[in-house]
This record gives sequence, C-alpha cells and structure tokens, in this order.
Amino acid sequence: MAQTYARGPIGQSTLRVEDDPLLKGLGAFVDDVAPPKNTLHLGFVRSPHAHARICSIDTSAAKRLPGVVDVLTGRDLVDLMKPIQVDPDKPGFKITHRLAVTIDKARFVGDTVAVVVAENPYIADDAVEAVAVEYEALPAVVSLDASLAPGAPKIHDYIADNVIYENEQKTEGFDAVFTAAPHKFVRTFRTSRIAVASMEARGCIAIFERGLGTLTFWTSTQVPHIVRHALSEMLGLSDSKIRVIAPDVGGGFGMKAYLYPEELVAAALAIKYRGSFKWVQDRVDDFLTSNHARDQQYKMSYAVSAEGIIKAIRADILVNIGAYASFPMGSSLEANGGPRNMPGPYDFAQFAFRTRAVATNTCPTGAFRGVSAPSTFFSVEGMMDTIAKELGLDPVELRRRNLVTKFPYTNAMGQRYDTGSNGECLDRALELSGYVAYRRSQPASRLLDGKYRGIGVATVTEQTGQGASRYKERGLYRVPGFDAALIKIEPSGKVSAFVSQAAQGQGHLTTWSQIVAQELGVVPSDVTVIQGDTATVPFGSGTFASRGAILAGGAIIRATKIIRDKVKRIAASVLEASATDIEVADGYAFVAGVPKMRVALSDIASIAYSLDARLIPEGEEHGLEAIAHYDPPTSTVSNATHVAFVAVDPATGAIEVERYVVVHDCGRVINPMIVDGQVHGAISNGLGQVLSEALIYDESGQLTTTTLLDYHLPTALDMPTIQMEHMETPSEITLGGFKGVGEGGVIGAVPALAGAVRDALSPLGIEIIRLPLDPPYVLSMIEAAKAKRTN
Amino acid sequence: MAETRSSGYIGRAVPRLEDSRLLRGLGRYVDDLAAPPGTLHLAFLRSPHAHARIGSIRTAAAAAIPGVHVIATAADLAGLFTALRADYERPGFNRSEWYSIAVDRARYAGEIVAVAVADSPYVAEDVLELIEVEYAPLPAVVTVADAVKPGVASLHPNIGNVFFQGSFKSPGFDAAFAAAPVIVRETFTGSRIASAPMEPRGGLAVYDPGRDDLTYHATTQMPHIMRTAIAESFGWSESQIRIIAPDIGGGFGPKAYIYPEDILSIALARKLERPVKWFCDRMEDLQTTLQARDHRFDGELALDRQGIIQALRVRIEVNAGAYAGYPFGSSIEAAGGAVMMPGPYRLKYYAYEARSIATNVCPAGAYRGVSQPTAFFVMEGLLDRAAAKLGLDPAEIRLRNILHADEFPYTNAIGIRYDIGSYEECLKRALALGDYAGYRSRQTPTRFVEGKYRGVGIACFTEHTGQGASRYRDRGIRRMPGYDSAVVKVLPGGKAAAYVSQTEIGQGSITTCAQIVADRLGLDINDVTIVEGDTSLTPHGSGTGASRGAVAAGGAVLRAADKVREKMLRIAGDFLEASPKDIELNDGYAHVAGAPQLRVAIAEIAAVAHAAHDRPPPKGHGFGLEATDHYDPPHVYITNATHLAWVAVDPATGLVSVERYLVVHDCGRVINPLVVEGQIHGAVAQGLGQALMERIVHGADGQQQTVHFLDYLLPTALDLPPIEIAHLETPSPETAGGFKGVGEGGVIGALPALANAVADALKSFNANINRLPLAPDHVLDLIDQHRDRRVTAA
Amino acid sequence: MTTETTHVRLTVNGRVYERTVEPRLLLVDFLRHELGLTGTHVGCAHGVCGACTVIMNGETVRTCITFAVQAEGAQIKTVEGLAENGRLNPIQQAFHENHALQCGYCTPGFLMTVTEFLDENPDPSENEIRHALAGNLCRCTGYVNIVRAVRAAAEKMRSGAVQR
Amino acid sequence: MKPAKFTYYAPETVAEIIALLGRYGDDARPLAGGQSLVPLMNMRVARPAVLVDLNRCKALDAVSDDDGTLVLGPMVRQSGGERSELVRRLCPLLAQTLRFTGPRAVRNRATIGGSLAHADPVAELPGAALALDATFVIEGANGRRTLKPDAFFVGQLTTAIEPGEFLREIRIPKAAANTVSAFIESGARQEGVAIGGVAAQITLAGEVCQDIRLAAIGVGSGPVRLTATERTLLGRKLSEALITEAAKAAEDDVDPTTDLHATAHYRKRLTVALAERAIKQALAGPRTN
Repeated sequence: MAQTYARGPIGQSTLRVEDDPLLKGLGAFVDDVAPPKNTLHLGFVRSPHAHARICSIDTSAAKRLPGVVDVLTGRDLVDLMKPIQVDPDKPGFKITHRLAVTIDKARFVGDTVAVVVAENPYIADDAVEAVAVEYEALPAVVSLDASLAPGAPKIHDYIADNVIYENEQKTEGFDAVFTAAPHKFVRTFRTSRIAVASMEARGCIAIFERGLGTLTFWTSTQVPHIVRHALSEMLGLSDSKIRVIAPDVGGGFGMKAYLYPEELVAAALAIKYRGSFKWVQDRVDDFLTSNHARDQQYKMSYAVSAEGIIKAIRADILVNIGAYASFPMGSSLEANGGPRNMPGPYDFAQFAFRTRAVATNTCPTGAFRGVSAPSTFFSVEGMMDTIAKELGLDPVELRRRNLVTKFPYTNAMGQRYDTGSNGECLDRALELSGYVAYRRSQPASRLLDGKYRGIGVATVTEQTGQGASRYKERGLYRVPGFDAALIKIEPSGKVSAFVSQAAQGQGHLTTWSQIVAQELGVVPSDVTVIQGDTATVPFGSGTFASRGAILAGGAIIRATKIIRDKVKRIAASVLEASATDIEVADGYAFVAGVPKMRVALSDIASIAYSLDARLIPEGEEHGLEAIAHYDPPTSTVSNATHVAFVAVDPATGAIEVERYVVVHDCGRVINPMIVDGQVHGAISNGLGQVLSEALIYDESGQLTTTTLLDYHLPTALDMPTIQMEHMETPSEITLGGFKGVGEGGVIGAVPALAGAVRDALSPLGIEIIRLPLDPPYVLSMIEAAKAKRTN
Repeated sequence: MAETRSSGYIGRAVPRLEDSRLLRGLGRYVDDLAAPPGTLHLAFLRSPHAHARIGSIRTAAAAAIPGVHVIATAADLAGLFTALRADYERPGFNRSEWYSIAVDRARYAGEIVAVAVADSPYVAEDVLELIEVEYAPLPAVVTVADAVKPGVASLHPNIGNVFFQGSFKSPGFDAAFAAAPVIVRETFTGSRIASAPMEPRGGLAVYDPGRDDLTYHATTQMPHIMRTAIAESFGWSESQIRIIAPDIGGGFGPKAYIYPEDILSIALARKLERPVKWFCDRMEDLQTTLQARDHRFDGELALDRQGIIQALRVRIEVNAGAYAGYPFGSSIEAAGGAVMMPGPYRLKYYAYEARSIATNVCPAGAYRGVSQPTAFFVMEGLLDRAAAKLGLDPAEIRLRNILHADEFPYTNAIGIRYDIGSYEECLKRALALGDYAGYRSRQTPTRFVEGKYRGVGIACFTEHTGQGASRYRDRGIRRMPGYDSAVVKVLPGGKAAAYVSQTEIGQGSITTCAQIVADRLGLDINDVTIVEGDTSLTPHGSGTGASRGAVAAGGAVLRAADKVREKMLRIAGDFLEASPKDIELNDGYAHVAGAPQLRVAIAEIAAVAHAAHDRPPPKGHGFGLEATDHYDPPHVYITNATHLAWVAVDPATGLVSVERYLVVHDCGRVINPLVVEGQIHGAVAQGLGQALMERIVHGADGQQQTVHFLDYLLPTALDLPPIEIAHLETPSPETAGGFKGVGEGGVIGALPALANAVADALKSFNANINRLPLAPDHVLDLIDQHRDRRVTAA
Repeated sequence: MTTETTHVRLTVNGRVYERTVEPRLLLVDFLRHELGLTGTHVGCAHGVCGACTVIMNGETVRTCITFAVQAEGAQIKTVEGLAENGRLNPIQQAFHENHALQCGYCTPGFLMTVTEFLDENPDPSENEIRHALAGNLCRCTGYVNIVRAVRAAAEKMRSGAVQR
Repeated sequence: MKPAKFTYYAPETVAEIIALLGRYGDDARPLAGGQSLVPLMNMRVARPAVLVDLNRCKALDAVSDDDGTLVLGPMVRQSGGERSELVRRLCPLLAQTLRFTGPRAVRNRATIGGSLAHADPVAELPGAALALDATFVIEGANGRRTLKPDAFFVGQLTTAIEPGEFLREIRIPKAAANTVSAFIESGARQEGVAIGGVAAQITLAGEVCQDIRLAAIGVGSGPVRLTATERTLLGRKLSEALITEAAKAAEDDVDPTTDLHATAHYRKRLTVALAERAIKQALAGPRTN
C-alpha cells in the first residue's frame, strides 16, 4: 500500500447516469432500435436431433408461404462466409470448424439447419415450421463419461477421441513431494451445466447501406470490436465498412462475449441482399443455443502434512465443451480456467494437473461469470472442508494455516500476486459474521428448530484484468487483451470519453466518468462516456473477465495524463508561469499556491480548438484530446472471504440461506455502490448454481429444461440480505491501483454456500461434491444417509 | 516535406469514389434520410415586411387544423436558446446579435416570426396560412446609401448600421500616389446574388430524451463549428450533440453558417421530445440563405507612364443585410476583399477603407470566392482602362507588372507572404495557348464579325487558399478554428479508414483523401474508407470552405497517414529483419526496397498491431495502427491563374455568348486532376452566372422580387462554353504535401475575364463595364449610349 | 374521385405499388417518402431545375409538378432503376469516368433526361446535347463534363449496339 | 411549397367534365398538363378548391384535318404536337413554335390547350395562335362558342373562358400554298424563359408579300400583332432593306412595361430586332406546297 490517492470523484458512490433513461423506459436494447423500413426477419430451423445426418431439406412449402422471402440451407450460405475457426495450431489444440448453418450433420439439439427470411417474425416462425428436413438419427453422446468411453461416437470426424483440447503440466519434484506427504485425500467434484439466461436474450440487426457499401450491425454483445473483426474476416467485407453497435445490453455475463452463427448469417444476408435483417431470440431458443457453462468434473488429490499444510495438489479436470469450440474464446477457456485459478489464496509449491475439453452432442459451452473459477473453488474449498474434517481441524483454522499472507507472492502456476489481504479479509469476515461464537454455540447435530443449520467459509481469489500477453500465452489469439480510451476536452470545456469496452449493466458510464473527472479535475457530470460503437470508440477488447476497471481505467488514466499535461502547458503560457507549477482542479488550471492565478478549462479548450482570440502556443498541436491504450503486464488478483449461513429442511430437502457476509478486496474502489451491486448480483448467480440451476439433457441429447418454469433462477425470496465490507489494497501493478470485481461474487458464493450445506449436513456424513443442491437431491442424500445410519 | 516513395495515387485522375452511390440514386441528402418514427415537420412563418414591428399573433384558427402539434412564437420559445454572436469585440467591429426568431421586430422580409409543427409538411404549410400576425411596417433601408443617411434608425442597438469598418494605408502611400502621372479610377458594383445550391437547406433534429442528447442531420459544410454554436446557444456540452452532414447537395459558402431554422428545429425537438424535420423550399432558399456580393468598390490605380503600377486605393462598401452570420461575422466580405485585392502584381503602396453596412435585406456572407471576384473585377478592370489610356495592350500591361518567378517568396503591400507561384508563366502560357497575339492581329477596330461584336478578356489573379488559425485571428474571425484534423487507422484486417474534419459537399474530398491515404500506406484505394461530416466520428476541425480542403484537411490526412506509415514500417522491419527505412509500402505489401519477394502483407502487420497475431508488436510501440494529426497551415497559400474569355455580343438582343474559355492554373501539387478541373469548371460557371445573368432584385420596400428560378436565372448547358484547362504545378514548399487550394479560383477569374471580354467586344462603343450582371438589357443600353465615355484622367 | 384520399396503383422500376394518398400529394413526394425511392430529388418544386425528372410511360416528366394521383396505372422508371444487374449502365458509367457530377443532387434528373435523349438521338452533336440538357440545372460542374459524359455514353452505347 | 388541399376529379368524358365544371363554377379549375398551374399551386398562388383533371378524357387529345383546318384537342401534348406529321404539314409555324415552349420533360406533359388557356404574356403559343389566326372553341353547359385570338386573350393570365367552361378545341386554318413561317425568341440566357419573341407567317406570290401575320410576345398583357410592320410589307417585294425598315415600325405596335428581366425600352428594341430576324428566317425557309 505504498501509493496514496487523492480524494476526489473516485471512491464516491456516485449515482448512475445510466439509470435515468432505463427508469423512464427509454432504454434502447436491440429490439427497441427502430430498424429501417422493409427490414426482413430471420428465423432459424433448429435440429431436433442431438446427432443426426441431414438427408434432405425441402424448403418449397416454406417458400410458398405469403410473406416468406427466401429459405436458405447451409449449402446456400457456404460461399457467403468462412467457417468459424478459432483455436490455434498449437500443441494440445485441435482445430475445429463450425458452419453457421450445418450441412452434413446436426451435432446438438439446436444446431442450425436452415434459415428463413420473412417479412415479419410471425411469418418467420410459420416458415420455420414449414421447412421439412429429413434426418437420419445417429447415436448421441451427452455426458463426459459417454464421450470419453471407448468406441464412443465421434462428434467431429477428424477428432478421434472427442478431446478438443488437452493440457497437462506438473511442477518439478511433484511426485516425490506428493508421495512423501503423510496424508492423501482424493475427491471428485461435479458441477452441473447451467445457463446464463440474461434477461435480454440475443438479437441483432444487420443494415447494409447500399449507397456507401457499409454494414451497420446492432447486436447484443459484450465485444463489438471482436465481432467486427470476425465479421470482416469471415464475410470478406473491410472492417472499415462495418460498424458494430452494442446498444443497451440486457445482461451478458460472458455468454455475449462470443460471435454467434446467427450474427454471421444476418450480416451475410444483409450484404448479399443489400438490405436489412433482424433477428431477436426467444427464450426457448436462448436455452437451446446460447452458450452454456460449467459442465465440469474435478478429480482432486491432495497431499497434506500432519499439520494440515498442503504439500501438493493433483487435479484431473474434464470440461464438457459441447458440440463446437466458440469464437473467440475457443475450447481451452474453461479447461485452462480450472488449473489457472486452482492455487487460489493458498500457499503450496507442487502442482500437477491434466485438463481436457471434451466434445459432446450438446450446446457449446463457454464463459459465464467466473468461467471455471466457481467450479474450481467449489472443489478446492470442498477439499479444505473435507481435509479439516478428516484432520479434526476447524475449517477456518486449516485455511489460515495455508493462506498466502506475504506479498508479493508467486504461486505454483507462476502467477504473481502483487498485493492482497487474504488473512485480513478472513479475519474481518469472521468478526463480522460472529464465526467463533456461532461455532461455539453450534450443536453437534447441527439441528436447530427442526432444520440442519450450518456455516460455510470460503476464501477465494479472482484473477482479473488480463492483458494481451496472458491471452497470447493461453492461445486465445482472437482476444486482443488491451483496451483503449480516447478522451476529449471539447471546445466548451466539457469532456467526452470514448472507451473501447461495452457495458451490459455494470455502470461503465458512471465509473469511467468518475475516473475521467478525477484525473482532469472536473465533476463527473461534465463527462460524457461513449462506448459500445466501433465507429466512435477506439479499438479494444470489450467487457468480460473482470477487466473493465483495470483496462478502461488504465487507458483513461494514460489518456487523461496526456491531456492534463497539455492543459498545463497551455495554462502556463496563458498565465506566464512554468508548466511544472500548474495544477488542475475544479475546472481550472492554476498556479500552485496561487489559486487566483487561474484559467478555466473552457478557456483552455477554446484556445486549443482555435476558437479564441489567443492562438495556441507555438509548437503545440490543436485540439485537446488523446488516445491511449492499456495492456496490463499480468493478471491482477482480487481476494475475498464469503461466509454463508444456511438451513436445510430435512423434510423437504429445501435449503434456505439465512445470512451472508462478504469481505472483499478489489484494490482501489471507484464506486462502492457499483462494486456492491456487482458482488450482490454475482452472489445470486452463485446461489442459483448451488441451489437450483441445472440444464438437463436426457440420454438422447434432448434438452429438457427449455423454459423458465423448468430452469430455476433465484428470486428475491431466495436471496438473503448480504452484509458486505470492502478492504482496499490497491494493486501496485495496475494504473490507479484498481483490481477487477465482476466475477468474484460467484467464485465465493459457490464454495461458501456449498460449504455451509456441507457443514449443516456433516453429522449425517454427507459429502457435498455435486451441484446443484436442489431439494430432491438433498432429500435423497439425507434419506440415503439416514438409511445407511439405521442399517 | 520528406520525400519517400509512394504508390503513386497522388496526382492520378482517379474517378471518384463518391459517384457510384450518387449515380444509383442512393445518395443520402437530408431529405432522403428515413425519418424516424414519430417525426414531425416544421414550417416557418416569415415576415412579409422588410422592417416591421410585430404586434399580436393569433393562432387559434391555425391550431384547429387536424395534424398540427405546436405553433410557437418567440414568446413560446423564450429561454430555450440564446442569440448567436460571431464577431470579435475589438475596434472596427460593432457588436450585434442574431436571435433565431423575431422578437418584437422583423428586420428583413423572410425573418421567422412563428413556426408550425405538424404531422406532414403539407399540413404545416396549411397551418402557416391561418396564423394571423399584426405588423406595423417601419421604414426599410435597402441600400448602403440609405442605411448610413443621417437620422436613419439603427437596426441593432448602438451600431449606427455599421457592422464593421477597417482601413489600411501603406507608409508613404500618399506621396507615391500623388507622384504618379497616370491615374485611372472607376466605381464598380456587383449585383447581390444567391449561391443557389441545387439542394436547399434542411435539417432533421433527433433528440433522445433518454440520453439527453441530440443528433442533428443538417446541410452544413462545417459540422464541428455548428456543434459548438449549438452547444453555446443551448448551454449544452458538445458531448451531448452529434452533428451529421450527410450528402450535401452543394454548399458554396452559405452552408457554412448556422441558421435560425437549425436552432429552432433543435429547440422544438427537445421541447416536444419528437424528431423534427424541416426542409426549405426554393423560394425560402432564395430569400433566406445568406446572399453575397452586394458590393460597391471605388478603385483608383496610379501608374507611371510605362504602365508600371505605383499605388492602389480602394474604398469598399458591402451591403451586409440585417444580421452578422455565425461563424464568419460581419467582416468577411468587406475585410476579405480589401485584404485579397493586391493580387499578382508588384504593388508597394496600397490603401483601403472598408465597411459592412446593416440594411433590411437578407444577411450576406461567404459565397465561393467571397469578395475576390469583385476585387479582381476591379483590379483587372482598372488595368484594362490604364492600358487603354496608355495605348498598351492589356496583355502587355500585365506582363510589365506581374510578379516573376525569381521574386518569391514575396511579401505584398499588406504583409501577406506569397510562398511561390508561376504568375508570369501562367499568363504567358495562357496567351500562347489562346493564340492571343494571333487573335489580336485579326481583330478589327470595330470588333464586328459575322453580325456580332467579338472580343477577348484577360484576367490574372491570386486566390487565397488554405488559411490557418493565425490568418482567421488576424481577420477578427473568432469562430473559425482554422486548422483541420484527421484520424487515420489501419484496421485489424489490414484495410484503412480515415476520419477527416472536413465535409464532402460535392468537391470530391472523399476521393482525394483516399488517394492520399492509399498513396502513403501502399494500399489499393478501394481498401480505404473515408469518413467525413459526422462530429461523432471525425476529429475536431474547421470543415469545408475557403479553398482550404486540400491544404488543411489534406495536410492533416497526409501527416496522420505518415505517422501510421512509420509504425507500419517498424513492424514490417521487425518481420523482415530489415531497417524500416529500407521498406516500401505498395499494393498491400511491405517489402524491402529492391527485393519485392521479401515482403509481408499489410494485413499481417495490422494483425500484429492489434494483438490478433501470435507475434507481439515491437516493444514500446503500443497497440493499434492509428494516428491523429492536425494541420494548421502557418500562412495563407496563394494559388494563381490566368483566364482568357472570348465573347460575342449580339447587338440586336444584347445577349452575350461565351465562345471560348481558357484557364491556366497553378494550385501547387495536384492530387486529382479530374477533381481539380471539375472545381474550375463549376466555379467558372458560377462566375459566368454572376457576370451575365444572376441578380437578386429588391423593391424599394425591401421586398425581394426574385424568388424562384424563373426570375433568378442560373446558367444552363447552353450558356457554358467548353472550358480548356492547362495545369502548372508549383508545389508549395511550405504546406504539407505541397498542396494549394483551388475551389474558388474559377469564379474569381471568370468575373474579370468576362467583363473585360465584353468591354473589348464593345470597345468601339467605349462601353464602360462597371456594373454586373451584363444582362441583355444592360448590354443593349451600353451599346445604345454609344457615347464617348473615355476613361477619366486624373 | 374524392376530397380526402385516393387510391393509387402504379409500377415503379418494374415493381407494383399501391398506396392511398391525398390528391394534393406531389408525385415526387410520393416516390420519395411513400415508396422510399429518394434518388429523385426536389430542387425547386416549380418545374425549372429538372432534379425531379423521371420517365413516366416512356417520357420524361417533372414529378414536382405532377400529382401522384395522376400517375395511376403508370409505368415509371427512376434513377434507382437504371443500373443493370447491379452494374452502372453506360450513361451512369460515363458520368463516373468523366467526373460529370460533384454534389450529385441534380445528377438523377440529368441521368433520366439523358436516357430519353440518347434513346431518341443516339448520335448527337455537341449542340444537340447542350440543348437537351438545357432544362436541367447543375450548380457544380459547369456542365463541361456532363456534356463530355453524354458524348462518351452515346459512343459507348453505339459501339455496344454494333457489337450486339 | 406544397399545394393547398383540393377536391380532385378525373372525369373520362366531356359530358362529365362539363357537369363538374358547371357544378363547381368559379371554384373549379381544369387541370391539363399542369406545367404552369401546379407550380402556382405549389406556391399557393393558385388554390382551386376543385381540380378537374382532363388527362383521363381520351376525347381531348386528337389531332385531325377537318377539311383544311387543323383541329387540335386541348390535351395534345406539346412534344406530341411538335412531332405530329399533320401539324408539320398543315401548320409549320405551330411545329416551329413548339420547339421553344420549354424543356423536353415539360413539353412531354404540357398541352397546347393548357398553355393557350393559361395566357402567360411571355408564353410562345399565344403568339403563334395569333399569327396563325387560330379559332378557340369553348364549351360549357350552355354549349359551344368560338372566339378569335383578339377576343380570346383578355389580359395577363386571363382569357374569355368563363367559369363552367373549358377550351374544347383549337382550330387553325391550313397554311396556304407558298407560305413561309418562323418563330424566334430571346431571353436573358441562351434559352429558357423568353423576354420577347416574334411569330411570323407570310404567304408569298413570287417575291411579293401577299399575306403576313406577325405576333410578338413579352410586350403586353397578351400577344400583340405587329400591324405597322405588316402594313409596311404587305403587297411589296420583300428586300432586306425593306424588312429592316418595316421591323422598325414594330416599335409603334408595342407598349411594353419594365420588369425584372428587361426594361420597356429593351423590349421595344428586342421586338424590332426579332421581327426583322423572324421575317428573314421565314423567308430563308421552305415554302408550303
């Protein structure tokens, strides 16, 4: 904590500027954007089979429907676009191709077989029904086990074992240390497949402007620049002729950090027909085709000393990647996310892992808030609870013995933690939650008022703000990694900030305006943030992976510094002082110590834009703007402790979260209210994953949970009040000292809630190794345990 | 100028990139834009009186029409915006304001008194007819002479109807003038004219109440300046305002201004929270779009007996109309003419007095060439008179006075520096190409050939181009930044885009900028996208006007492209393990000079720069392949030309026909000869219109009588001769790229060349050509007068 | 035959359109704002500048001084209908190659005028060309290159006709 | 510039036209080519409550030869009239005049009857009609009546057509044998709206002028016959000198006013010059059989 920061807009709970239009119903989500006259609507014919050869497609009946403009199959589209190809030609990777509309085979229920073009979405639905496809059903594989079984059907002909990506590493001397340790523990954890289910599903409008030969592409995305580049590459239209706009986006959570086949098709048809095309997804289609997440299995082997000190960890990780690798994150994202996060807040030197991404006849999976980390910490913290229990230690005590508390620290994966507050966070969380007292009063039976009650503690880390080098190392070439900001003090003295990212509700407009305001000595309300439009904002990566504050913040700080220096030089010339003596605050540049010798920023802007009697000083360029990029050298690590209190009803198996405490450290906090909001929302995502959410494929590969009646999202009734505190340990690596925060809540909530249930049911000898803990499953475990005990 | 090898696009006659969509009917002019749902249409009730006090306004009957949304007067809009004010506050300028809707008093016929907002433009016009306004007409001042009579009421508080006055006199002027043995003097007047772009003015204001921001599509040449004006008038941040100039159907200067209709439509869009559209019809355009060239110049030229110019004195009076327009203010015509008058001749002693006078007619302002056409009508007219007096040929007197190549850089009598030029060469070349000597030798004293009087006219002139910030500050014009800017990007896929602060209004700037980018970056021109005319997409700068595009915007594009080029060379050097200075960019590849097989695709260089490649960008060079640069031309850059016109005058009808027209021109390094020639053709046509037929006529009451194209005559294909053009290229050693401007020169030369040609044709009548247009009745009068009007001797 | 609105059915560039309009709606407003064919422009609305020229039933007409109701049953060709298979037709191409347009606002009217003219007079003299163009105003080009383009288009179309 | 509202009728028969014109009287205006009326409506200078569109009435655009008289329906388009073999043969002056009535796109739509009924003082066709001694057939509820040009052209933009009536037919006597004719005009630019113009039709007997009708436009509230010039030439051998001298007499025939485009003096001068040229140009042309 070497650096101290001046007070100013940063750190204030500034109310969000995003809210006013959203509260007035003036938001503009994709379906709210008025498309041009004569826009045509797309419908996608989805395969009803998980795995089937396509024998024939009869489009004639559909084409005859009034209002149907065209019906196209994969063959009609194959010349319009390149296949989606993402993974690099590097060891461990298998290069796969995906056709936006498949030609030979359907590989999951929802794979696209044909596209209809109609005058309105109703007719499009009619036409989709009228397309007659003849399939030859093939045996489908759905689960990891089935896919890896010898002789399993192949998803892609060119991948013999269905393993798309594989990575195996071991630290030097691992075997000896592992063998030598006195205690060994092995458990296998599984997390269910879940859906992002953003409240706004996907959608896009592709508008080809015939006169200019340009494509304007509105899409509900987190990564407009990546989408633009991908469209350019796959459709062969110069990226200078493509404008991608992410308007208001109704939730993304990682799922919208991808380019989807529907987007490619809409854009390709707009170019082909020189017209406008729109598609807005419905909820069933979202469940079927928007990337799923976290269908993972972790086999964890721990070697531990007699004192409970972790000596070595071995992990064997399997990720069900679904039918295809998705653009731009590819097949390795989730598989590598496990080992990358696994060292977490604990100090150990020996680590071995093998991780594999396995193809199945299911919807592709990808990033969802936290990527693999919630599953990883479900497994890691599950092991900590298990080991503590086996060794007769309090779970907190075991954690405390293993926590990294001295910084900087480099973990077994080589990741450097510059600063952190693992111990402090834990202490404060225990204090706030009354952990010691709770344990002291806790009955051994865990039964209180007819329910099993338990407490779970999770200490977690969150890797945030990764830059280009990290993505290149990971083989994610399609993710630039850097972000950029173009800041302008406009002629009026007000400020515009164009940031390369695109928000989905995080409050970018507010937080960025605070940073800009702080750095330029103005008030946030004088700053307008522009984002989400490739035409106006500089190139960059986008918003995902808890990178917003770090990447955008860093770019803003760098750009504003350039401007501030220029302001000082111009002010120095006006005030006949030295630039080194000039300070900038409250909308003025003034001579340090002589606040009356000052010149307003608006006057400096007038001079810079040549709208003043005074000419810009000799040698100075016109304008008052700067663009800067920021590419952090490594990941930055946030840390947190979550404490959850639950009650399990033995009669129904229902779990109630009774209390929840978080102490969190994401470095320097820009807007505490917004950070709180991020943590709250993420905890609810974690709570859903632990308690209720699961996408269920039957054995034939049919998805049985395709509505919000079948797929259970948490409601206000499910969420406890959350008691939260921030610790601020600024990063020494990042500009501004920021660390990321978007995903941490899920990462902590999953192990804390699972741990609390584990604690509540510990007298029954139940092990919590699988999610979700839905009532039937919990009840079945309780009944099985009781039955075992009575036997 | 660092000379590096280029792929040769600069200088090539590339057919324009703009054309394809325009030829297919796919242009998007303001009225072509798909109006957003809920768009309302705005129409303007205009004062029928040139000067009147406004009494009560009754709207009840109008408000009863189905489809009307709002009828508003000044009172209804009070507080929504403030008046626009463009001038400096410094000696010579008298402060005045222009409020967008008449409060209490209308100062010209056409000033907006009330507005109607309705479902359709048809209904909006229906509404206007039923608004009843009580006017108390006031005496109107229509001419400069009337406006400055003692006792005439001031149109604006405390200005005495003088918007601006300025003067200058070279040290030693009086003595030099007094000593000269030969003096010619004449009073020249031009008629007030209209720019009459084929697309009238219009706007579409879309206010987003959710974001509290405004997108305004407007027929403007200067979107950035408009944005600042609107921000100022409404008290907003520029961040909240996006001005888009879509395709513009001709600008020519008057579309560089902010108009009351702009402000009112924005105010109403915001008030009603609905998109508001307006589109002037031709009658409104002819009556309310800024007019020009209502000039009276009294010139006196003093010479020695050899015809060598000794001194020049001019008194300039400009009828500026009712208001000083934003951004150029009240001085542009009066002071501009005075400053640009000295021209291509050796002139040591110069004096001027200039003033802009307020009257009850439509405001006047910049129109292609501003005052230069009049200035050279005067200068070249005086020279011809002096030649006649001295018995010299008009060509000879020019040859004796014109600046020679070895005299550059030359600083003229008012301190303007001419960097370089081909003044004498241009004249000689024109005389040779036109077989001037041969023509003269065949000419008879009567000039009468086959039923018509035929003559030739010469005009040599300078054109002030590419003025930068310091020039505008010197001239007292504060709202014109003077510099321009460009952002050049090579995108991840290896194609380029440039965002330029100027606006395409037909001059081909998309193509010329693309040529510069393609040239510097070694790309195919079809892989270069140019974006202009959108304040959200383009960097801040001045816009299009005053022959500054190639110099200021072209310079900015060139400089920004060269920055990107440098970075590309570094990455390529890294790839090819060669020194960046040995690398050339061509045809989409970077290759080692002399070893074309040692190459890397620009697309790959772009991928590296955008972290979309497994190869990292060279250390320390950062991501992206883009650069912003500005160009503020340090001085003014002088383009020179000679025009020769051959005319025939029908003595029965007075109709003048132009039989041949020759231009020899030097605008420095030519980017695209096709485009340069197009600029000259069009400008000559406008000069021809002004010289022969165009005139706005006001009645004594200030009513404008020429309100449509049946009365306000534009030249047609039958009036224009083929125009022969020869280019001389003397690149400026000072501007980026060596470019000079060219947009206005054609008008400047056409006026004096045609006037002098008619004078030559009517030589036997001693016709005094000192007033425009040379319309048939005027010409016939000149012939009829048939009396000896010898040039007055001193 | 009514006060308020009238039904109009006509064919534009080969496509049939039907709309209900006020009788006072000008044909140019109909094309532009009802049908979205904004290539045809309004330069004066009093029949002088020629920017609004289209070909109706085989002959050029000025749509700013024709009512939409009068086009009932008509066959209309506008500038949008000139390109052949997406390619500029010889007249459009000649305008492009000879830089015969600048701001482009008047261009559609010129193209339609020239279409009719060259159809009737495939080998015109320069004087005939200038007469044919005299009803269309252009404020940018000085007509120099438009005349050139018409001559070039005529040559190209004649040689094309010979080849065929 | 959008027209005010009106009620629109597009009758298909003459009877319907007459019924509608009779019903609406002064409120109704017939719509022929619309090339003069619609601009005025766009400017809201003209604002008829009822527009009776004649374009759907098939009976009105016929051209025929009624035993030596050229009979024109009012809806004959100007470009059609110019191309008409019958017009060229029977009445060359009309064909010659029709070349000057506007740009092609206007003449495609504009009608001969519409221009005559509009009676613009600088319009070409009224001048030609006067020189041709046309007969105007007007029809209304009370039947037909016929008028000669001097009675038909009442003043600027005014004819003798009464409310309820319309111009039903124009009848022009076939040019006699050995007739020559010309129409010329001059404006403020090379072509376009005329400042003045002269139509000349001369029947010759050898070199002697047997009959002559000269009409000038742009010099009065309607077309003006140049009787002084005619008188000077009638019955005489047409030498160049005589023509020049006779043309000068045209000054006495016209009494123009000054307006935006030219002074009264200029218009007089122009009429003289154009009369001389029109006569000379006519004489240089072919004679009718």
